[in-house]
Amino acid sequence: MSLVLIAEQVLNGLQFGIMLFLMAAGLTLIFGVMGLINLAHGSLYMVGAFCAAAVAGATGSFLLALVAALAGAALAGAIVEMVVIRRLYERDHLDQVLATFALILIFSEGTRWIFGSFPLYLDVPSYLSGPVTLPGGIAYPVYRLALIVAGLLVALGLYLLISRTRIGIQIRAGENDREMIAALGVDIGRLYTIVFALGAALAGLAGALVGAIQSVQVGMGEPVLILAFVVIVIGGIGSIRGALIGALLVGLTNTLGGIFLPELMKLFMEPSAATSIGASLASMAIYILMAAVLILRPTGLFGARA
Amino acid sequence: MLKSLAAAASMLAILSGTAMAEPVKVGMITTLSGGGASLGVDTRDGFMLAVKQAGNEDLEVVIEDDQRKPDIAVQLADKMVQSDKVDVLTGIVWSNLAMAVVPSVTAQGKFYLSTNAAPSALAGKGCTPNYFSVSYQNDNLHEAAGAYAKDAGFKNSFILAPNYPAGKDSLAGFKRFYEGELAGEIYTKLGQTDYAAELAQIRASGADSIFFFLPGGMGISFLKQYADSGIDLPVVGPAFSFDQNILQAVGDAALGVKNTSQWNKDIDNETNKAFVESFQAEYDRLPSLYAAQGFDTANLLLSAMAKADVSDADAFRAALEEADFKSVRDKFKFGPNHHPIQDIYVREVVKEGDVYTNRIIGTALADRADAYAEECKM
Amino acid sequence: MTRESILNAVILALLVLVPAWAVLADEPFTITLATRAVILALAAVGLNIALGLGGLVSLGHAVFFGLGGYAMGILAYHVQAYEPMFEWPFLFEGSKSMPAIWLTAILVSALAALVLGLLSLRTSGVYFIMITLAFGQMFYFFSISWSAYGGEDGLSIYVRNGFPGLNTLDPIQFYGLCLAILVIALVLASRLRLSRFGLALNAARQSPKRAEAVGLQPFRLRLTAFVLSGAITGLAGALFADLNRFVSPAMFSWQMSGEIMILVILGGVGRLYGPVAGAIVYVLLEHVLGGLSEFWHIYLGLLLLAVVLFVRGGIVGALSGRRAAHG
Amino acid sequence: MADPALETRDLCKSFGALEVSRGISISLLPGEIHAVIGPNGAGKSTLIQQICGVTAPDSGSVFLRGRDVTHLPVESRARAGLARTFQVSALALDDTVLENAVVGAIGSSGKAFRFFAPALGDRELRETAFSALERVGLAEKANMRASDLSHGERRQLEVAIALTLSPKAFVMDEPMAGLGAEGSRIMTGFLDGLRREAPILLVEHDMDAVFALADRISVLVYGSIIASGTVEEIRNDSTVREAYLGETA
Repeated sequence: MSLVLIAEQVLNGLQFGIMLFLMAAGLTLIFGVMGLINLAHGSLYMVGAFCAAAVAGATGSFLLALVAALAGAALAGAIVEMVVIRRLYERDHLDQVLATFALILIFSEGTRWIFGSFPLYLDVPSYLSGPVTLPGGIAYPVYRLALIVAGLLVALGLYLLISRTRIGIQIRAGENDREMIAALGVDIGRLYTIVFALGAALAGLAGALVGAIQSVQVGMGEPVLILAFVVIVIGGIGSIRGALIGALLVGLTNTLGGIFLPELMKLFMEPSAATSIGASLASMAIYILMAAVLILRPTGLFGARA
Repeated sequence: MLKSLAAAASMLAILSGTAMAEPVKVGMITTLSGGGASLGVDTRDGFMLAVKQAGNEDLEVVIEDDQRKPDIAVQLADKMVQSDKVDVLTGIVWSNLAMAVVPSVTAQGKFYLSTNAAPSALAGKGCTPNYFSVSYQNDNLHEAAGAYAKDAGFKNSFILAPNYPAGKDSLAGFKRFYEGELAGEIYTKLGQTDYAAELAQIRASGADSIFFFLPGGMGISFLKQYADSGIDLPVVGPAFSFDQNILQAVGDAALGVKNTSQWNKDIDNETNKAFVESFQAEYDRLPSLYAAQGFDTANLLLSAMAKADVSDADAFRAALEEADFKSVRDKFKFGPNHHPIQDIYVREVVKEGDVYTNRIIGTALADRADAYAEECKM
Repeated sequence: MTRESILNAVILALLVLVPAWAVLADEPFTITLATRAVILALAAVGLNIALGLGGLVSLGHAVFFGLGGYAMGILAYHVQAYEPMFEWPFLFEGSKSMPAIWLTAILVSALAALVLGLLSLRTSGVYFIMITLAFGQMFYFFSISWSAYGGEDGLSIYVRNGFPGLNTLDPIQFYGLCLAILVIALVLASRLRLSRFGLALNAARQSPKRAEAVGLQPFRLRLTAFVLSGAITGLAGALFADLNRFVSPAMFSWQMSGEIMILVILGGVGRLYGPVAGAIVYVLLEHVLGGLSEFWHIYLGLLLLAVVLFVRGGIVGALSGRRAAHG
Repeated sequence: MADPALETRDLCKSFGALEVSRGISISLLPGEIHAVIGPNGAGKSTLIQQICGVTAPDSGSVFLRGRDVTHLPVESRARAGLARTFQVSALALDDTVLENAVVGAIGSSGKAFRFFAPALGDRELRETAFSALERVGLAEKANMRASDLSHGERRQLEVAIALTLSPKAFVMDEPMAGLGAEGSRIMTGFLDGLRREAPILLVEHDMDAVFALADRISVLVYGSIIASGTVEEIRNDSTVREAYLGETA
């Protein structure tokens, strides 16, 4: 296996990880500030992708589609927060799980009701399509490079938002002490709606970005949601930095495991059994990673509280 | 006119007590909600189109949604057998659901006509007299892809499929007729949506062609990412990833790809032309492979009803075996294991106006039965 | 007699009378539905021990349900296919006997619960929810790719397994068997909640600090509850597989975990008969709503939302009028 | 001098750069009430946590009746007779008063893993629980829900649960908090009698209660005991006045 191939796979792992980060950042933010576990986060990812596909279909503009994804998911998030979620903050996790599970059912079938059962079309814009040759002779799709860059920019923006702005101060205050932000005279209801909408927008953006190279269809959000959970568990709940590190770890483990485990197995057994067993092991790799992190650090790599 | 004739015929039948008066109740279990709903919806619409056109009032259809869950499918089958007292079941899209339902309903003396799923277990050792596959045997389209790869002179194919039984059958089917080397053989995760890693391997492998079987959303993702990767190799696959109901979501990425199918909308016969036209008129979209299979299944059933009473199982089975109906396919007959013997075509994805669709460019396998027929003892 | 115990009696009476009516009216499918409800109720009774009594929000109980299912599937498959399961250290051909299958299902799922519990109970709260969910996915993917036992296709067992002295192919006899197991599980669960262990677990749920300060070990209590809970859900899985004569990775899916949890919450968390009421209502909804619209999940979602937001304590809570859900 | 019921030797603990315990040595003799006072942030909570085993000290030891329990977990210390009451009431509010007390009895019995026989039907557990409830005057309310008790009664129930452990020493975290003048007076009288059961290490802000009850007082400031002695000695200690009482007086 050549170095070029390995380098390319590392890039792929990074790109996958960055997209997971967009999902996980929203989830972890929402948990950190409001203490809410949101299973419907995957639905917001789907909403973003569908908004983008619908707008791209109508206007032909990918940028407009991204804007629509951000706006649509944020709007859906804000509405859901105001109608349902805010009744759940004081409830235990169990009620939150059930209510957001119910939201998944409503979102999924509602989307199918509006858009039909067939997958929608969303494509990479022409200026980002095709491969580019990187130093070292790696031919790599421009769009995936753009995803990595976009994801890193969002991570940077999120960092600036939280460390430099007024909303950010309120968010940090909310993570540390919920009573305190009330004492500071912050409108908590509004802050919560904003944070939830922000998390939703991040998920929606991820949905749209990924939707362009995958399939925009009902149910696309849940597998990503579960991976995002794994990311958060590894990174530590409430920690944006943890979400970033966790996402990259999961992305790399998932991608490289899928390549190297079957190769590794070939050293021990005949090829077709090796590919099959290696693939089975690879599908479990991230969960084994999660278990290992848990044994060493039960609150995740950057988790402050249990 | 046709309908009133049928009504008159059935009146007559009731009065005279002839064989035609025997009503047949069909239970259709298919996927109408959740992720895979588009396939079930097409199956149902194709089937019901034929039922509507026939206007046979002796045929009653009960339709239920299996949500793509095996336990729900089993429960529905129990309900249809025990409560609705159906004579014939049909409609299941997925092999795993078929494996859950078919053995038990046929053991209870009911007929099962498969509109799609046809796992090898039901074609070989596990074949049963009351089970008929109207679509194909699961391996057929993969075999045809292998045959096409051989004919096209591919020497070093890279092949991939999800890591589940149908995926393994698929690669095995491809290799049955393909004669070149393999540049690589990969099993991906079921439900995987990102193929960057696999594409990198393909690029590095020095392959001269690609065969893939990735049904549903997986195929859409793969093709879009393939198109964007800059790899430029001939791609071939079974019809599932190029079917009418998902081609629009793949878009340009699919153009020019070769795929294998036992049906296409441009098969040149009267039945097929009428089917495509009436399907479009009725539902305002092009029919898919699943719609065509549903349509044929209903017509097969109607043809048997015209010949025998369903209560006389042996006679009804014989009538089904004759397959005396006008198929949308050019040739259709059953082999000894109740699976079709038919031509399997190579299609190419093209754009007609704004719509992506397929056209036939050749025949990959003529009069193909299946690899398991010899194992079937019945 | 409190309203809750009257309600419990009504639920039990329904479980006896409706199938009895179905036999007389020759409606075998009603019996099938009732059997499904009873088995799902058993799975939920299992979860309720972890969830209601222990406060462990496990979104991974499908692991045990699935393991129970596969215990049945694998044991029966080897007999059906005439392929001995192993020949060393002694020849073992598998089993088509329900008691042996049940025992295996209970042991295997208890063992899995022990291992998963040791890992995931190191955490609590949201971590625990996410981790159980993730481990569930791990089993799901493994079962899909493990082709020796059918992978995603699952395993079909053509003839229902046997129970000494009964004809399990007769729907009503199989139903009776399942109902008997459910009743036994309910009796055990009701004794459990009043036992030393139950009170201690209950205290550990409401106030772990306090439990430690009086010399209890919350971790061990929770782990034991998780194992008991997993074992019962595993047994339910084996019965479920026998009802369908089929087992597949779908039993491991996270939606399955969600469904079992819905049964508990719909019925009333921590209520003895909550899971039973929840299962009955859920199976009815599935049957009735499913027949009305192909978009019935929307209505199910709205209904669940309404239950969470407005009917605290679930069905049993709402009908019995008693507020607190525990004890 | 009698052996101390409870003793810490040179406990040190820091969180990062913050030293919260700087070599704390403190003892609790049979029959006495030893109060620990100090301003907020002095390290009182951390001291209690180290004594009870919630937090491990960086160095130093904890002895219960002469036995080194430094490396024992919370529950083992509890079973060895170290009874703790909480600052924020940690009762099972959904349960009855009796059930709360019985849980204490189950814990001290060390036999929690019995799954079938009803705990409330166990004569031994009931007797332990009732006798504890009687001693705090809650026996009549045994079947009430804990959530229906008044604030003061909940505190009494806390103590009752601690009593089921047949304690060798009590550690009480601000038992007067939130009680009001009348409640504090009753609680003071109650604790005064309780010292006959077992000595009490009392962490308390209410100075009236401390001066009324304590046999000895230790003053904790910035993680160090700056003074220790009888009520009179502490009242007259200039360092204490300067560091602590001066601020509150």
